[in-house]
Amino acid sequence: MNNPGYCSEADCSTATDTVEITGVTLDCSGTEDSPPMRLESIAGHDTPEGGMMAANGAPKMMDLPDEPAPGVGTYEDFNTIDWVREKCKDRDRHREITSRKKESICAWIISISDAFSGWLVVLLVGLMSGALAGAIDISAHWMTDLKDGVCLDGFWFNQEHCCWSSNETTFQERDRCPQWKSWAELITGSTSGPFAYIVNYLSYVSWALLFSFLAVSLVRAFAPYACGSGIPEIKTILSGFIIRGYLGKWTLLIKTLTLVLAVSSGLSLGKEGPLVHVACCCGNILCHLFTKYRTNEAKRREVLSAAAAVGVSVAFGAPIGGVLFSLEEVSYYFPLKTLWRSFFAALVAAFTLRSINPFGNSRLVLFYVEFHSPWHLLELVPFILLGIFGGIWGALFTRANIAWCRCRKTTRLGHYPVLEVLVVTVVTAVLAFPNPFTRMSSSELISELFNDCSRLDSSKLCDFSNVTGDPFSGALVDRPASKSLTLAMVELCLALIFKMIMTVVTFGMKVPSGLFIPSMAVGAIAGRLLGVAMEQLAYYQHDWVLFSGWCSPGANCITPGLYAMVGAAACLGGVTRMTVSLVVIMFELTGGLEYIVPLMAAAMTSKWVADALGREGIYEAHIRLNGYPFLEAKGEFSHKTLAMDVMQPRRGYPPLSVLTQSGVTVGDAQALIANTSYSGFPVVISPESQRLVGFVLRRDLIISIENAQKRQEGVGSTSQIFFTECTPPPSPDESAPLKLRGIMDLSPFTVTDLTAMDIVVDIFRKLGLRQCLVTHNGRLLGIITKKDILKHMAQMANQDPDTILFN
Amino acid sequence: MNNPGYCSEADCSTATDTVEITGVTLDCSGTEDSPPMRLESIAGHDTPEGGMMAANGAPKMMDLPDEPAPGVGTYEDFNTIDWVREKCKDRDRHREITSRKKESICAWIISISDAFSGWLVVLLVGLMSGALAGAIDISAHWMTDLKDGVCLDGFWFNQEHCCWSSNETTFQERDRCPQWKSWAELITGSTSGPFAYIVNYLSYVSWALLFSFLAVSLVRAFAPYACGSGIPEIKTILSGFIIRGYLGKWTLLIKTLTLVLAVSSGLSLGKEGPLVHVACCCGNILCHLFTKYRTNEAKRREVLSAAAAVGVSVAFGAPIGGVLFSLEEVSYYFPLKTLWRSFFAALVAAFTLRSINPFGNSRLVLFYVEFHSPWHLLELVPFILLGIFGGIWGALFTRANIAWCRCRKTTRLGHYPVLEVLVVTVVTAVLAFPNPFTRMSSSELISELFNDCSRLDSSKLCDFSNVTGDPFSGALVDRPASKSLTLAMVELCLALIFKMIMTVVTFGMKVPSGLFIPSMAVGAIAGRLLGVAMEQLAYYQHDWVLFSGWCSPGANCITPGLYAMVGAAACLGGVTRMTVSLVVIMFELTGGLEYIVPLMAAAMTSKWVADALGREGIYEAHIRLNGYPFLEAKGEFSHKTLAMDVMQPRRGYPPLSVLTQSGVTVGDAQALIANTSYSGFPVVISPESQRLVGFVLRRDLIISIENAQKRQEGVGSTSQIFFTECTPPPSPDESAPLKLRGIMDLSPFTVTDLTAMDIVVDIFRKLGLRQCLVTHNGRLLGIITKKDILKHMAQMANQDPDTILFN
Amino acid sequence: TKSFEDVRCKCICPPYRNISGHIYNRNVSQKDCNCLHVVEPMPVPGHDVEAYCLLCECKYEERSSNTIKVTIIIYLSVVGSLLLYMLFLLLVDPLIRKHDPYTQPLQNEEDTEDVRSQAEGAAGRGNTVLERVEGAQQRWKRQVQEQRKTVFDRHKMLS
Amino acid sequence: TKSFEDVRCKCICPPYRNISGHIYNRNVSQKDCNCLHVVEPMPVPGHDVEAYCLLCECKYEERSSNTIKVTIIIYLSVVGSLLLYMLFLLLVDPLIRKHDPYTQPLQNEEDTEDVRSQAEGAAGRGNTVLERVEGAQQRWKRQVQEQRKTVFDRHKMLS
Repeated sequence: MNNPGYCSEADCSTATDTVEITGVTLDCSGTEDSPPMRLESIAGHDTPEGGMMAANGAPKMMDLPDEPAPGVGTYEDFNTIDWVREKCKDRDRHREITSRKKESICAWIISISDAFSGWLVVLLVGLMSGALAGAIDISAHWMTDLKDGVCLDGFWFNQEHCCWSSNETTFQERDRCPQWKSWAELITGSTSGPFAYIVNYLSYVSWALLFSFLAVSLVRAFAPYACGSGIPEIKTILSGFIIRGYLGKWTLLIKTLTLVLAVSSGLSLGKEGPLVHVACCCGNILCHLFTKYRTNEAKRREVLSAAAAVGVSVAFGAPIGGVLFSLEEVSYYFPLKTLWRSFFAALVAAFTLRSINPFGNSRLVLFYVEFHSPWHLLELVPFILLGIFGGIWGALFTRANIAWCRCRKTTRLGHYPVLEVLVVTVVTAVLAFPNPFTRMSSSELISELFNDCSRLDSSKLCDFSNVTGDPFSGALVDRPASKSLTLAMVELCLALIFKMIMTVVTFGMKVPSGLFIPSMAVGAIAGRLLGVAMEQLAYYQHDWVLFSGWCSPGANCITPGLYAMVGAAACLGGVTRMTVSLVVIMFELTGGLEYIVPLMAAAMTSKWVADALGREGIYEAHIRLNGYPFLEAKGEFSHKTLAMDVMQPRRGYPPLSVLTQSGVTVGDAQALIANTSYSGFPVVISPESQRLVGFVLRRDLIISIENAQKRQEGVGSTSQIFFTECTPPPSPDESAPLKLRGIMDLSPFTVTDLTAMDIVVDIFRKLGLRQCLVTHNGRLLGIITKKDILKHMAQMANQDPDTILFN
Repeated sequence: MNNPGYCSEADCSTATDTVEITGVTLDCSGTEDSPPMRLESIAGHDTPEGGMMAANGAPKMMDLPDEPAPGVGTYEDFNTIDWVREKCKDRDRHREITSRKKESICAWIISISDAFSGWLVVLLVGLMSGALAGAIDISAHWMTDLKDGVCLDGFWFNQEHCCWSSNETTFQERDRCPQWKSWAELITGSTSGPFAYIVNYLSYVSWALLFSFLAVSLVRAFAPYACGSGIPEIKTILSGFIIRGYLGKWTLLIKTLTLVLAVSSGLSLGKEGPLVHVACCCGNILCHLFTKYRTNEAKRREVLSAAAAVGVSVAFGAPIGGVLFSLEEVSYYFPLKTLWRSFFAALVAAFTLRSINPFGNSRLVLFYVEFHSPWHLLELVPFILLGIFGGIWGALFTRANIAWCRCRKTTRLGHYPVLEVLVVTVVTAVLAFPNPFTRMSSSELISELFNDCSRLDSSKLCDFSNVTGDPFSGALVDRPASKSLTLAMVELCLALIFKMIMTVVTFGMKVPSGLFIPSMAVGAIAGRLLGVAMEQLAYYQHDWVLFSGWCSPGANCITPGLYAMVGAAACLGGVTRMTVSLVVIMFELTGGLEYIVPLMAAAMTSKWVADALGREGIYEAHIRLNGYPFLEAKGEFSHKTLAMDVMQPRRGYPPLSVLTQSGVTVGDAQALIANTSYSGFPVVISPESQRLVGFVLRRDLIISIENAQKRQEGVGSTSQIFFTECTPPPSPDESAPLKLRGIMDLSPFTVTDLTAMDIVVDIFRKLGLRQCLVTHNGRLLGIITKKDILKHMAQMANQDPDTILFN
Repeated sequence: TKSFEDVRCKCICPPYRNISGHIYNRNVSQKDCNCLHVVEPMPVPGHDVEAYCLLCECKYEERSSNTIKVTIIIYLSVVGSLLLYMLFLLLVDPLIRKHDPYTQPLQNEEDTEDVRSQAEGAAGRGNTVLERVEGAQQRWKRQVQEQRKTVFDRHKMLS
Repeated sequence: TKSFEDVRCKCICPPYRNISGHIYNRNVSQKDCNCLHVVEPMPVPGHDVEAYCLLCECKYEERSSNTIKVTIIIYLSVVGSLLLYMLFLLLVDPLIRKHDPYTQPLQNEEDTEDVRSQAEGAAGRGNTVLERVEGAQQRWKRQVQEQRKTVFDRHKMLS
């Protein structure tokens, strides 16, 4: 026994263990040159997804009892996939196609189409998501304006398009024209006066109420999964979790429809997060067209990663930012191939959206800005202040929102989801109407706040008292504030408070609701306020040492729109803890590298401040609140525990439930299945030696036994189950043996009991494992599952480990 | 023995193996509650790098014989690091600092500075690289112009700065002024005539010769590692290889100096690739200032990844593109934290460079372009043609260059590196001078080619015969070519052929030489040629159906500059196989999202065509040529082999050399070390059972034994080595036992013999392993090292496995 | 072939001397989209035209009114039909199915979804097309019910 | 405090009617960098000024001539001193060290670098500062020699 070389005879007889009875010498058919090809046999048969077991090919099964039963290798709902197994399956499939390639032209075409199906599917995702985003933009714009009035030229036009070719617009009221009638005008016939105001007020509130009621009813009736932002769930799904139906057809349909309704109702929510969900639904649905992606959960997640990038790409018109968002924020497994495809898909989507041109100005977003005023190094101080504000707001918002959601989850509030939506809508609408900055949609507000005041603007924010300066320079110089600007500032302050409070209670309601736009609005308001304050300070105190260097009178040295932009970035960064992707998104919104340093400074400060105040971003907090099995790839696990502290069974508990490679009857196995709830069982040579042979998943075992009992004659509960390569010749008095080597994972991952947990966590993260066996000097000792690790991490962070609900 | 629970008594006596003689019952001091903390003891002592063994703390060593000897945990030159071990070391260090944090204010400050040292080091890298890049730009510009003449106002001014405030420049010759004297003017007194031409010609050639001679001599004398582009080596280093001195102070100094000389000599090479090397040298040198990075190879590679991003950021003025380049092309291990830091460093560097303002126009690169002419969908056809050209050129270039380099490596050509450089320089200079497009530097050429012809241009490329059109529109409309433009086209064709040939022989010479600029120049020339051809076609055939849709006469519908840009992207993509980072770099060079689709189309086509013609990009090809141990993270390993086909020893060979956990004497161990050259030895319980306990690295074993023989009394060659937790009480007649559990890796990675190789390759890639043990049913069977995998992959690809030289 | 209404050239002219700001709007091609062609009548005398035009900003914009029309109409009809279906499910369906004995127990079943969908798959593979549609609808309804229980009642997800 | 010479406003005026293209260059502040201030003498009569100025493109540019000067001088001096040192090593050093018995064998040593650097470390830790510098220089020279052998002679790397 000094020779450790591999020997397949030894496998069956002597190599078992030295203490084992070596009585039964078996007839082995395997030779040395043909090692058992486990992978082939598992994945050679493309098992269709979920529960199709009763269906196909029964006669074929009789000929090949070694072929695993259909359904083996699939997953249950609310379970985590095994990335390694899925990737192996895909490689085998790929190998098979390549090897067949040269056989016939048909096979060659199949191999070519298989190779390009990845690009094709992301192309389709880009086209579909771009088209849907365009439709959502158009509809939401129209519906938002429907709260104000209607177009007589054609009811399908929103206010801007109604007055598209009108020559009767004025410099002050650019979107007013006779074709557009407000509700007061239609009902009372007059456009001003208190009565008309009241009619407009009432119609505003009632439309808002109608839209939100429709939204929540549709969600409740057809697709409850369509509510919320969807990003926490998509993060979890991309990390390997399975939620059936979450990315389905109905979810897509209902989310698209109700997103428009929710946005139009004037609630404090955005369409950006849900667009990511919509794009992922498109990705998932289109995956069903291609065998490569339909049958493989890991490959499908590659497409979903690309789809997430597409979502952000169409939401902000920022393809590169979208890819980085997917990389930084959402994705779990992001190989380079996915990077290329994501980028391609994001570009296609942006291109599609641009060709639809929903806003009529060749821009992909309403708040695209284009200004190139320089900034001074000293201005970094207010930018960093904005970063601090954003960080504090982000941390506070996360806490408040989580507290509110926890309250919704646990108290009676959660029993009235529809009523909650209606009440919030009424409060929002009633409070929003009197203030012009809250009456307009959040995107328009952001657009107005981002805009720098030029001579061409008629916004209240640009109403300075006496305009002086060179008429030939486009931009206005610094100037004193007028009464009307002061009033606008007060209104902005009120709008800030309103937005802050309403966003907390809105996010998490049972309608589609994104977080990006409200956060950005809060930040943009704060930034604009600070910007105007700085401007006035520079105007009145331009002889200060600070300003004298860069702000001579009559020069334009402070750009309030830039402050609004930086503030928006800071708040968004504080809430979501994005940094690079955020800066890139803002960079693509402005198209100039000039502002990348202010944006970076604000985003970094905001992230640091927010991290200091509360560890998690809003998405991680929601993931934890819901107890999803998400193994965060960002943080480091830094505790000094060992694998044996985490593994099951703990010391003193009954030993691990194992199967032996031979000698177990079907009855034993069924009893084991019935008595335990473990999701898999290790297979050992003998209970005494505890030498590991492989690992069998519970689901596979159940399906295989059931299948064998149905299809194979003579398999009863006394049949022996063999996991060995070679079975003994069946003696006539016994029932037929059941060979299950095909469903056994012959290469289970093992670590030693003294492995530090940080290494184990690393392995789980990087390889995407579901479970890992623990050995000590070659003897099986226990098992660590992903859930065990999550529970352990929760325990180490002094949290309740029982919040981890799913496997 | 049915209970697999952990028991530390059992560890020493009964748990060894059932066949083993259980005679010696040992005295165990460990209790159940204190599992052996291997990690602590290995990394508690921060071992300084490389060969400091003779130095510190000898008396302390006597008290703590369990403490590993200094030098344990370091690596030899030309070896691969173990990422898992390094990361563990760092986590332990981090834990120690955090745990001490509350003890004193000093410790608290240390912990804070430790936390921020990551940001500090990348900040410094950004500042230093930015400053160096600025200096290189300024010097190279000056030296390039020195070949033409000298400034009388101050010899340190280049031509442009010499005429900075001159009012005597003309519209045609913008950089000519009386202060600038060409060599002919200085020597002969006249600026024109054949004699002046000859003098200029001779001085051009001799300066070029001088510069290249200086460059190659300096490289040869002081830092041979400074030659070449450096990107293949940096890729390898980032994947875990160690090349001492490659990123050292002398390399930095010499590379910076000779890079300027090489670029100025007019050779067909660029400074972009070497700038990455320069930035990495900065990173490595600055790492020495911080304990966290000095002592840990894995952490240092995080900084190097960021430095690579910095290099591209300053080379192209593209911070985002730099980060993506590092992510896509160079880096191996790129966690999110590194993403943020890379981005920060890239921004800082770009900002520094901009504040130095080397070109005097607030741009970071010479060939920054700013045009916003639209493009038509039909133009995608020529863009894709450019992509195909780029792909073919990329593949051909790679093959030709590799063949040339192999020739240099193996034949007598390699014996005359200095002569080779001189000959190539003479040929380049002699051929380049007569053609104005090759006489100017490549960057200037690219800048001119990228520029769209506007009314303000006086370039030969914009010399159209009769200019018509609206004088108020800035751009020129389509127009017929003049004689002079036709001549320029011929010259461009010659320049194309010249560049293509010279680049092949230049890249790989013993001077710093980058590849980006020559590739881009080739592509830009080809693109501009196609663009002008298209323009003329549109002018003469504007009634074709194709053009009628978008090209009415008198309209400006084709932008030759855009074609040049797309061509440059295509060729660069074909050579390096970048896609996303390339598009982002070009996007940042132009600052407009309009051209992202043409660029993407060309880059993708180019990559596909090049991949179809030759599997590898230039960097991978050079890595393979040199036999570096680089495990490509991009490609998929798709062969159906198993771990047991790859492991050492193969079937039929003598068994694996192992140590047992007790019973080995120092003499045995020394004999084993002397007789084998393996880099590590597994430790088993007994040779019979082959149950794995741990793994000891050869280097650690040698150092520990030497150290013990020096420091510890009574250790002779008959001393027993114990890897167990508890040693028997030393009997007085024996020599003192040697406890070496501290240097043993208690959690070696294992896979089973039936694991598919694709999984093993995945594990090696993702976890960065150096070796992995192979077991069968819990028995140790063999070992797989990174070199084995690389050899196996080479074999599978029908290449010579013996080209893999390093461990 | 853009419709005549779908392009416009919009010039925004800010206040200049004593002329107040004004917006001009015309259907002209992209080539002619500049101040000189669009601003009519010119509010300033000849020598001031250039100065005035320098201040104005002209933008050429395109839209597709058909896309807008089609999108809105499709959107409204889909929402409308879903609302009708919802009302049907809410009001009419219970009346029809009140005496149907086989839907009720299934809803209380707490088995895993899989087994059910298998059983359903067998049931859904009925004889006529109608029965199949019926089966698919039943299956879908049960899935929605399951989702509703998870999300709205148990608050297990998405809260 | 920018030097007077370090800013310029450069206006490029293309050919217009029968006036050929011209480049104007002036030291003015950024605020005044426009055609009206820089183009002097104006080549067109008064009513044409605006049209001409529209065609001109003015760019304000800054530089730091001190940075350029310092950079170039530092660069040249570093290269110069390295060249001198190289000549020293090439010509003078062999003459001095010809009789030194202890450098020669070390160069032929084929041991691993580590062991050598240890020995060297011990040797380098000599008594006087001079000896240490000497040791460090020897070590460095050996490293360079090793690198030269790897790269230039054996072509093991970087080829």
